[in-house]
Order: sequence, then C-alpha cells, then structure tokens
Amino acid sequence: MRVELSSKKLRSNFVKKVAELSGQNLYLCYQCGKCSAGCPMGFAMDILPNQVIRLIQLGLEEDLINSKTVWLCASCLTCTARCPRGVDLSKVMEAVRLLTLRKNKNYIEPSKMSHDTIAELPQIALVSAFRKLTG
Amino acid sequence: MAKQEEKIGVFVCHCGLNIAGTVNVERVVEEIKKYPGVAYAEHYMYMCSDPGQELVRKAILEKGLTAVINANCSPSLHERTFRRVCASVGLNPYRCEIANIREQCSWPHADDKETATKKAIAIIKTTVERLRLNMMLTPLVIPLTKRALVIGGGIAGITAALDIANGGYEVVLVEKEDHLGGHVMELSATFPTLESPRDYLLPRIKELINNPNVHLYLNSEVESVTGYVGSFNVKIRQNAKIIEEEIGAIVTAPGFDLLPREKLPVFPYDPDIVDGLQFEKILSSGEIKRPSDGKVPQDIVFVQCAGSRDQEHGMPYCSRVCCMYTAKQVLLYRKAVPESQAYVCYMDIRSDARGFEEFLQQVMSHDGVLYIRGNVSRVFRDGDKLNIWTADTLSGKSLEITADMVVLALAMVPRPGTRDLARKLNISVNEHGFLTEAHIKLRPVESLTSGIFLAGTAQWPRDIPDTIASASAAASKVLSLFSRKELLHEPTVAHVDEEVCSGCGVCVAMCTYKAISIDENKKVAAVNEALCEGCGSCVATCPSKAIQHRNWSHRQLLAMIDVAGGGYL
Amino acid sequence: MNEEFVKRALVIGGGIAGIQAALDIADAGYEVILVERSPSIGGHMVQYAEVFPTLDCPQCIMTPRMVEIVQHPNIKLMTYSEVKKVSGSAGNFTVDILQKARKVDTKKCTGCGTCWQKCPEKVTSEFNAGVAKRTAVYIPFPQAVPAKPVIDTDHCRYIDYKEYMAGGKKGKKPPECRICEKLCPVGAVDWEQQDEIIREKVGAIVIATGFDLMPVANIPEYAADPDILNGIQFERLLSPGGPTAGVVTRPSDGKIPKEVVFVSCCGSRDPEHGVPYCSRVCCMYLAKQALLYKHAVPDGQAYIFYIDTRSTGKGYEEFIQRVVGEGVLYLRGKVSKIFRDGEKLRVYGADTLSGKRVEIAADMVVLGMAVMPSEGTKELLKKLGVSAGETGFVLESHTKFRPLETSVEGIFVAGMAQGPKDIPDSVAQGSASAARVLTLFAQGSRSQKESVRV
Amino acid sequence: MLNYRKSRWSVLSASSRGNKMELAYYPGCTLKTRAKNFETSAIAAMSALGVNLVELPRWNCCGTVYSLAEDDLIHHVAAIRNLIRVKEQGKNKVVTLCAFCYNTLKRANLVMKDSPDKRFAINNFMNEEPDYAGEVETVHLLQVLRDDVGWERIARNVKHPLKDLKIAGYYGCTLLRPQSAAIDSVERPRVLQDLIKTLGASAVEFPFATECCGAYQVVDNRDIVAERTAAILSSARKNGAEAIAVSCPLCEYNLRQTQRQDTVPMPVLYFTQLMVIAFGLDAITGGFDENSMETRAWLKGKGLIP
Repeated sequence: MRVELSSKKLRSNFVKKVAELSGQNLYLCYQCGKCSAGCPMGFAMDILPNQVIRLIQLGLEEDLINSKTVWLCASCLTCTARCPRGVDLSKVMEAVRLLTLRKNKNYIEPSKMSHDTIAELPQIALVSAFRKLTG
Repeated sequence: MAKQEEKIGVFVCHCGLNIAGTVNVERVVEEIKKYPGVAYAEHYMYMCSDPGQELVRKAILEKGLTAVINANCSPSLHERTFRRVCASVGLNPYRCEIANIREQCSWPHADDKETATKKAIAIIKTTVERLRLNMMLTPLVIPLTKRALVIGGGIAGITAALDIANGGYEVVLVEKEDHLGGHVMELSATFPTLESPRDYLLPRIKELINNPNVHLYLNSEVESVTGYVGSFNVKIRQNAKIIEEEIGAIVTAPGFDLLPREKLPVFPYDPDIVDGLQFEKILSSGEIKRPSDGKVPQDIVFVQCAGSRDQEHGMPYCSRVCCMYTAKQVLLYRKAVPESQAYVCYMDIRSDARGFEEFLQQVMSHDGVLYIRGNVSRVFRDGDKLNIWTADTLSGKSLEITADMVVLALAMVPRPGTRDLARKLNISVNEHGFLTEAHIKLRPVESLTSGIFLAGTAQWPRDIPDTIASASAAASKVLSLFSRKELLHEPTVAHVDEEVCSGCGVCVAMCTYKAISIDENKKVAAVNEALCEGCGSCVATCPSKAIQHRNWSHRQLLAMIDVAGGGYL
Repeated sequence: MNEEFVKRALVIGGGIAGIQAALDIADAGYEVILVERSPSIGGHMVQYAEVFPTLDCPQCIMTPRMVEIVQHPNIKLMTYSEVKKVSGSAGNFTVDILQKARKVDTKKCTGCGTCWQKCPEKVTSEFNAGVAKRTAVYIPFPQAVPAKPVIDTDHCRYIDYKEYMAGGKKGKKPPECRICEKLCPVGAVDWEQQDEIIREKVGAIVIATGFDLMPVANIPEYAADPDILNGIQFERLLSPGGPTAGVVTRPSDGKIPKEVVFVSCCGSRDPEHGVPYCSRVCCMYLAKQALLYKHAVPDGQAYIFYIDTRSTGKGYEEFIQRVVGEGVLYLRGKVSKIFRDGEKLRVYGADTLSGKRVEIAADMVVLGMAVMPSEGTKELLKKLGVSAGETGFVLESHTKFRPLETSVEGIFVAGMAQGPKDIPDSVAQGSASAARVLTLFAQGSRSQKESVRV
Repeated sequence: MLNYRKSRWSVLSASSRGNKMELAYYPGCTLKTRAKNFETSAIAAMSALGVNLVELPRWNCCGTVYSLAEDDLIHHVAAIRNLIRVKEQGKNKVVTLCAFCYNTLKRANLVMKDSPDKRFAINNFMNEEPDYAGEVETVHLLQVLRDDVGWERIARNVKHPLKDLKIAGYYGCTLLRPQSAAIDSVERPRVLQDLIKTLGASAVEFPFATECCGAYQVVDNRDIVAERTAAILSSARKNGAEAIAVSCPLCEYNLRQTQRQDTVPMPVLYFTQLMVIAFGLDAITGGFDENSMETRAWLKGKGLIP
C-alpha cells in the first residue's frame, strides 16, 4: 500500500489536536530513536515511540489509533529525560490516548474487572490506571 | 560650512526586494527631495553594484554634491564601499554616511509597509542632519611591525606559521604543551588513505624548527596583549619567565577539546567506555586491548553524536568529523581483530568531502560491520560485558547489544582556555565558546578585531584539510597585511576637549580598548587614536561631555533626535 | 637559474573562490590576471536568492567584491576569455589567453543598456539557468562586472544574415537587423572585432573553475517537465532580482505551487547511475530553499526527501532544525519516480522511518542535482598538465595535508574545482591558495637571490 | 544542578518546638491502606531523628498521576487543594513518602508557579478556595533526610549497623523524572545509596535502579510488568544485591507481587523499614507483616527482626 501524503493530511485535525493537547512541536523531532532505545515497554509495543511521532508527523491517524503502543506507555518519562531535542514524548502519548478516551472509548473497563483483582491491587495502581486508560 | 550651501545627494537602494519589498522607495525619494539641504535623490535595484556605484559617482560630479547619503543596508556592510566611491571622485569620504533602512527598518517592519516607509524617510532625515555637521577627516597612519604571532602549535598553527615564515616574515609561535603537533599527533591514521599523520607532520615540524624566521616558544602561553594591528605588544609566559614581543598580526589557533564526559550521565564511568581520542591511542599502540583487563575486544559499539546535535544535554551543533573518524576506526579495528564485530549507532551519516562517501560505503559494506540508525539511550556494565540500549529507527526495533567496549564520538568543543584567550585578544566567541569570524561567508578567517585572524578548530569543528585551508587563508591575510608600507586607521574616534575635561578618569575605566589615559602634566584625558575603535562608551560616560566622537558629536545627535521626533512620531 | 622568476599570478575562474584568491594576491602587492570564461565575474554565487544559514543576500555581499576586482590597480580582469595554452614551470609559465570577440568596443561603451533593451532576438538566459530569456546582445545580469555587453554571435540576427549572405548558411534569409548598432549612442558596436590571443607570463596559477550541476536528464525516472527544476533554477525563481521578481510560480502555467517536493541526492551518492560522492551543499541549500518557499508561500507545503541530512558547518545544524520546526516535512528516503498526472506531478517515494511508501501529488519538484566539475575542466587540466581524480575534479597532491597543491608545482586549486564545498570553505580555500602563491613568490625571490650569490 | 541544599535547616528550625521538629506530612491513599508499613516505619524512624511528621488535618487523593495534557487543568485541582491545606497550616513545605504523590504534588505546584494562564484558570475554578500561586514546596522524605537532617545525624542514630548486608536502592521513575521534579541527578542518583551506606549496609550499584517497573500497567498487563520486574530484580541480583530498598508503594507492590516463582525470591523493603531496623526501634513500627513472606524470612534469617 502506498500512502498518499498531502498538506491536508499533514495539517489534519488529528495532527493539530495532538500538538495542542501535548503542547509539543512534533517537528522538533529528528528521528534519532533514543526514545525507542530506552523505552522500558518498547519490547511489548507494536510500533516504537519514535514511530509514534513519525506517524503524527505524516498525519497517519489510523495507524496510530490501531496501535497498542500509547496504551502500553507507562508515562515513566525516560524518553522525555533523554530526548536531545527537548520533545516531551510522554505528553504526546497522553494526547493520543486522550483523543480516543474523549470519544468515550475506554481502553480498560473497570466494570469488567473482577472483585478479587480490585481488592488485591493497591489504590495507587487502580487510580493511576483508571486515570490513564479510561475516559 | 553654512547650511544653505549644503548639496546632499540621497541614494536609496532596493536591495532586491529586501528593502523595496517593504519600503516604498519611490515615495522615499519623492519625500526626501523636498527636505532642506537635499539636492538630489534617486533609487536603484542594487546600489552596491558596479552600475549603482557609477550612478553615485556620476551624480556627485554632475550635481556638484557636497555630501552623500546611501540609504541601504547596515554600514558594517557598505560604508566602506560608498566612502571609496566618494573618494574616487574627490569627495572627502567622511562626507558620506549610511542610513540603515534595511536591518533597522525594512526587515523588522516587513508586516507594515506604511510605517516602514515613514520610518525610512525619518532615518534618512536624521542622517541629513548628522551629515550637515560632519567634518572632513583623513585616516590615521599607523606603523607596521612585520612580525606575526601564531597561538597554538597544532596543525593549524604549524601551517600558518610555516606559510608566513616562507612568505618571508618572522613568526613567533606559542604552544602550551612541550611539543608541537596538537591532537593530530595523537591520531593513529587519517582517513580515507589510512596514512599515519606523523609522516606528514614530523617533516613539517622539522621544517618549522629549522626555519630561521620562526621563533618557537614551547610550554608557553600568551599572558597579555596590548596595542593594535601593526603594533601589538605581546607578553608570553614561559614557565616563570615573561617574554615580550612586538607583533604586527596574530593568528589564533588554540584548537579543540572533547566534551567532558560528565555532561552525559547516560554513559557511566567505565574503563571500557572510551572517547574517540582514547581509542586513537589504543589503535596507535599496535595492539587493540580493552583498558579494563587487556582482553582483545570482540565486539565494539561506536556511538556517534555523543553530545553533538543534542541541545538538551550537550551541544546543538554537529561536530563534523566524527562520522568519518569513526568509520576509519571501525575499519582499523576490523582489520586488526579479524573475527570481531563493530556496531555504529548513528543518526545521519555525514561524509561530505572528497573521497569520504566512497570510504564510508567501503566501511559500511565491510563484513563484521553493522550501521544502526538510532541514538543510544544508555550504556551500563553487565558483568564482563557492556550493555548498550539503542534502536534501529529503520526496522522500528529497539535493540540491546552486549559488547566488550564502547567508543564515544564525543562532541568537539573549544579548549577551556579559549574564552580567556579571546578576552586577552579582545576578539569575540559565540555562545559555545568558538571564536567568531567577521563574516561567516565572506570573511571566514578574520576576527572583528583588525590584525587578528582565526584558524582551525577553535573556530568550528573541522577536519584536517579544512583546518589547513583555514590556516593558510589566515596566513595569506597576514602576508597581505605585511605587504603594505603602513596601515591606515579610521579617524572617527573619540577626542577630548581639554578645556572642558576635569581629568576625573571615568572614561579611562570605561574604555574596553585601553585607549584612554590621563595626561599627568595637563591633568586631562588623552585618547590614543590608534587604539580607539570609536565605540562611544567614554562619550556616554563623561560627566562633563568633554569627550566627543568625531562625526558623532552631541550636537549632531541632538539634531538627529529633533528631526526623528518631528518626522516620524 | 637564469630565468626570471615572474611574480605575477594567473587566476582561472571568476567565481567567489577565484575572486578571493585574486584579491588576496593583489592586496599583497603582486599583479594578478583574472580570467573568466563568461561575460561577467561572479560565478554561481550571484545567481542565488539568499545564502544559508544567515539568509544574507549574495548580491549584497558579492557585488562589492566584484567591483573591487575591476577597481584594483593590481588586477587585470579578462572576462569572456579562456586559457588556451600553457607552457613553462613554476615561476615562469607562459599562458596564451583567448579573448573572445565581444563585438562591442568596451572602451567606448558606457553600459547604458539601450542595445540589450532593444535587441529583438530572445535567447535562453544562462544566468537565469533557463527559466528566463535574454537578448542576443546582453549583459548576463544587471550587476554584471564589467557592465559591458557581449554580442552572442550564435544568435545575433545580423551575424546570421552575414553568414547567409556569404553562403555559409542555408534556408530562409534572416533579417539584417543591426538595431543595436543603429541605437548605440557612442558607436561602440564593432562587427569587425575578432578573437584575439594574448600571451602572458606568470609565476603561479590558481585553478578556480567551479562547478556545474549534473543535467536533470541523467535521471530518466524523473520526467522531463517544466515544473521539475534543478536547484539553481529554483534559486532564480526565489531571487528578488530573478525573472519572477521573487514570486514563486510554476514555469508551466504561472500558478503558485502549493505543494513542492525537494529531492536530495539526485545523482549524488549513487555510483551506479550518477556519481559516488556526496555533493555537500544540497542538504543545506534545499533546506534553505524550502524555508524561503515557505516564506514566499506561507500556506504551501514543502517536503524534503533525504538519505542523511548533512549540516556540518557553523550554524548549519541549527538552521536545519529551524527549517524542520517551521513545518517543512523531511522524509527519509529516495524518490523512485516522478511523472506528470494532469495538473500535478506525482512523486513516488518512501519514508524509511515509518516504513511507509509515500506518494505526493506535487505542483513543483526541485532536484538537488549532483555537483560536477564545470564544463571544460578536463580540457583545461590537460593544457595545464594537472591531474584530475576519477570524478573529474582537480586532484590535490594530498587529500589531508596538501589540499591546495596540484600535481604541478606552482599550480594551486581553490573552491569547487577541487570538489564540492560551500561558500565559506571556497572563500577560505581562495585565500589559502593565495597564501601558497605568496609564499612561492617570496621563496622564488629568495632562491633567485641565492642563485645570484652562487 | 539541583540546588537542593538551599533550604537546609530552615524548615526544621522554623517549626521546631523544644527538641522536636515538625514537618507537614501528606500521606496519600495507599499509605493508609496497602502501604501502612511505609508510613509507620517512616514516622517511627523520623521521630527517632527528632522530626515529627505532622499529618495534614484534611487531605484528599492527589490523583496519583500528573495530568500531561495541556488542556486538562481539572486534574491538577486535587493536588493543588492539598497544597492549599499546607499553606493554611502556615507552612511552606510538605513532605511525602509516596513517590507518586511527590511527583504529582510537585509538578502541579510547578504549573501554579510557572504558568500564569493556567494558574488563573485553576484559581478561578476553585473559587471557594483562597488563591494559590505555588508557594508550597513539596519534598520527598529522602530529601529531608539528605538535606535537612543530614547523613551525619542519621549515622549517630544507628544502633545496629546493617553490617554485611548488600542492598540495592531502587528509585523507579517519579522521584527522578522529569528533570524539573528530580530529587537527585536524573541519570546518576545517589541519595538511596548514601542512606543505605549510612545505615551500615553496602549499597549495591545496579544499572536498573532508575528503570521503570511498569507502574500501573499491572492492572491490565501483569505479564508485561512481570517482565520488567524480572529484569530489574535479576540485574540487582547479578550485581550482588540481597535485598531491594524502595521508595514507592507501587514499585513495592510490583516488585513483590509479580516476582517470578521460578527464581530465588528477592526481599523488597521500604527504605524507612531499614531505618527502623538500624535505629533499633520496635519492630512493630516496621510493619514487616505486610512485606512478603520471603522478605520476612530473610530478615529473620539475618537476625534483623524477631
């Protein structure tokens, strides 16, 4: 499949929203890959953190929305700390998550979790997971 | 000169669209023609060009102009050009002034054409007022000592010193270390030919030492510099001894250092994590062994851009030489340790000079070499091995490599003493501490202080041929300078009204160029005109307004302010 | 050593490198002959719109130097001239220089411009790299130095007419024209002026013959199309002094292009189809052009295809990052095919970072064509006896340590003639080669004295 | 560089009453439920050092994670309300034990300090609260120990040095990242090692000390978190650690509960529990019952708890 690029796509609402919500200039990224190199969850991701930025730079919303990556991000900020261009990728990840969550689509469903699981987990885990993965 | 006799010509430049795209030049000409004292005005696409200059010349002669205003770019660009034009037809060059309507008008006001046009007119009117009171001046003549100082005995300093000496002039070469050769001497081999740099350097050093024109000071540093182009007095500290030298021109070539490792905490202190220069020494030793235990490293990860292109943790710029020296190191390592594997983590490969790309492709396609497009996130020890976390942005994989050694291509930075040296020489450095040239494109080896030239990596990261070219270029500037009989200095400097001066000495402390002293007999300030750069600090400080700047007098300034208020606001 | 050591230099090529070399040698008190093949000095630099990274106007910084050349008492400027024959050795070269007939008496001509304003014959302009026309009698550009015209004998109607009348030309009889001659207020047009060989003695030679761009036609997978330009053509479209006065329009229909694709490494780094080396300047000038395009067409989108960005000069990396920050999209990959699709140019490329094949419907494409030795370099080097490398650039005697010396003593090289380089490096090399000439002259005179003593 | 030394003693002396010094203390939810041992051990150990941790009279959940979206101001409110409570106490500093709480409070405060627009919006939203402009500094207990108490004073309180113990300090993420909230060098922190050494043990350096454990991903991706903790624990073990000291209840949970069954168990303790032991305090205050069986067994084996 060949992907057609156009200024329309590059300036789509999606790209603008991500930039707005994250407060980041995504074009500062020069694709060095340091974020992916250090990401603790990288091993489990289908697309890497640097590719998340790349897909946004190209305006390829579908690829990103269908990927697990942003949901696996644990907001550990390793990428943020080491980025040579000062891009806060954790904020970009959050922005992409929010764009789905705000469509009232939860990534996890608290109502479907077993009582035992909820009882077993510390509050800190539950609250933060609900904050990050539900709308 | 009485006002009504003044016949001023105003020449407005379009500078392509730089000015004319914003300022309505026709209207400027129309308006200014009406202004008292202006006898002639016109506009042209490029006033600095040959026909443009001819136009000015013609108008001076035909209209009998007594003074000229060129409304164009900053005077730092073309003041000299147009003063020369005036002089060529017999008009005193100091009867020519620049009205800057580009940097100070069309560029900053590109979004407001009306205001820009009004401001351009106001700027020219103020210049008319200034010009009315401009004196006719003649340049000062300064004696010229035909003896050069070269600071730094690396390849840049050696080249510059030899060129000047071979050009027939005496050279004083000052080197901090106890030997010549600088970093190039530490290199195992140079790419792409893989020759030892010593083969070239040692004969050159010998030639230098044997050259009767060269006076070499090792273990020495420049202690202080006073004076000015043609007549510098330089004190050189050699151990405890101070040597004084009379110098006409200076080539500054103190060289580079690597970014300190502590700036990059993701690379821990570990004997087997070495920088590029340390690895050069390992390569030169003949046997490649890792520092920790003397084992032959079977796999090495070469990390590019360690601190380069990293505004957050290191330096924002590219260090220019790392891609190529790393490729060379990889090749030498692979040849020396047959079964080994080399990894190079890079972002963009930069092989942009003669033979470089070809060399690089040879290395990239060599067996046992893998180039990985990705920055390294961290390195840490894992028992006997080092663990390197990186990514391949092309396959979209995060990678983990275990290796025996890591070689960091650390960013090139100026030597720590460069700022201090620049202060002594009164030349400027940029935000990273590299020496600043007068014009990045067209005056790449000159500093803004006349008579002081720049060479080599203290100015910017560069490789050996570019360093040699810059050093030779600096030498050619010295040779041109020394070919003159005497030097001329701008007469637009500060001067003291001895009647008014109380000798308080505030100006003495203020002067950056050490050009003012108190005359002990007269008890008034005295300006050494050859040292004065006309900056105006003393003028602004003088409590009794006894010091004034020639052709920038208080009367001129007040007249300008008057008309600026009326004409613009 | 009885022969006189001639302390006089020849600089071949009037671009920025040659100009710098000539000025530095002349400033040191020696005579210089500056030979330039075209009717004006200035070289490629004066064709550019603005130069990176400071976005200076090259006219502003270049034209004073050009003027300095003609005004310098030590410089003999020979434009519209070519080196024909060289013999001798360091300190004593004999050079035959062909002064091509301008058909204009430069002593009489005032450069008033009447002739080139009225000439009816329109020809492709070399200075505008083919994106505009000039007349048969012309100065290459308004700030040309010298500002004296040349009659292009290949295109002049009267010269065609004369040839026809003499029986040397077949077909329809051309008009007699002679408008320039009739209108010239000072009678400077001189039909009888002939080519002339001028013999000069010099002691040293600097080769500064510069570069040309590889023809676009060398890349057959990119269609021949008026809206596919090379870098210099696009410079002319961006230049305020250019044919569109700085308004970026498509050559095909004059529309303002909204999607512009810039392609790096067109022929460079491609040993199979082009040249093996990197052309060094394209990354930076394409970035600059994309930025200038964005300034000219704020709602336009610029794309740059690249393999590796190469921004090694002072302030260059920061410049590239600024361009990226202003919304120019960098795509890491080569372009495989460009073809016309109605109103648009279709560009097939790849982005190796996202692993996607991409396609862009562009209004205009700018190709960063490989830099090559200027036309005629090979022949000139043969005359000089100087070796060229495989790629045709002048071979320096040692890549690392003797970057300015050639295989012949007394002959030096500066600027792009030695290989691709940017303006500051060309200027530095111009000065550096001047240093070589100056030391040679100083030593030459010393060895002369010594030989006298012996 | 962090200028974490600038406020040394100021808070302690300002609020000292007699010999005891007082510090405003924000516990957070987990310390009242699943990490009681962290709280009890901290209070006991600090008391031994002459510092009273005075719990805020009224507090709410901080939200656990700092909201990263530019427009998401509402989620800063929970954290800021707590800081306003501190201000109401006449204090300008609050100490936390939980690393998540530390990060959330600290960063929310930076918003109030550094972004005038956001400050205005948030203050407007909380119209029943007094206006707040970021006056309260949030510190983590480790900072108090290092900067206000000092290693020397801690060393003087050590009754039973943890001799021959090899303990790795594990930081996780939220004490160190981002840079603006870091309590120590982001990449090469020292504070935990320094504390461990002060308590008489040898501090094991290991490269995973600042690697993320997977955090809240444990809720939905327990296997992935298990991979992370396995990597962290095996790195610690490889470098000679017998036990791990932590400063975050979520790290503690993940390292304890996702440990693989097939490997030798790694004891996991809060750094405050180590202080209880070294200071020779009543083991009850250590709350070791809440640690894993393996941890307790190891402590007993070493004769550190009865």
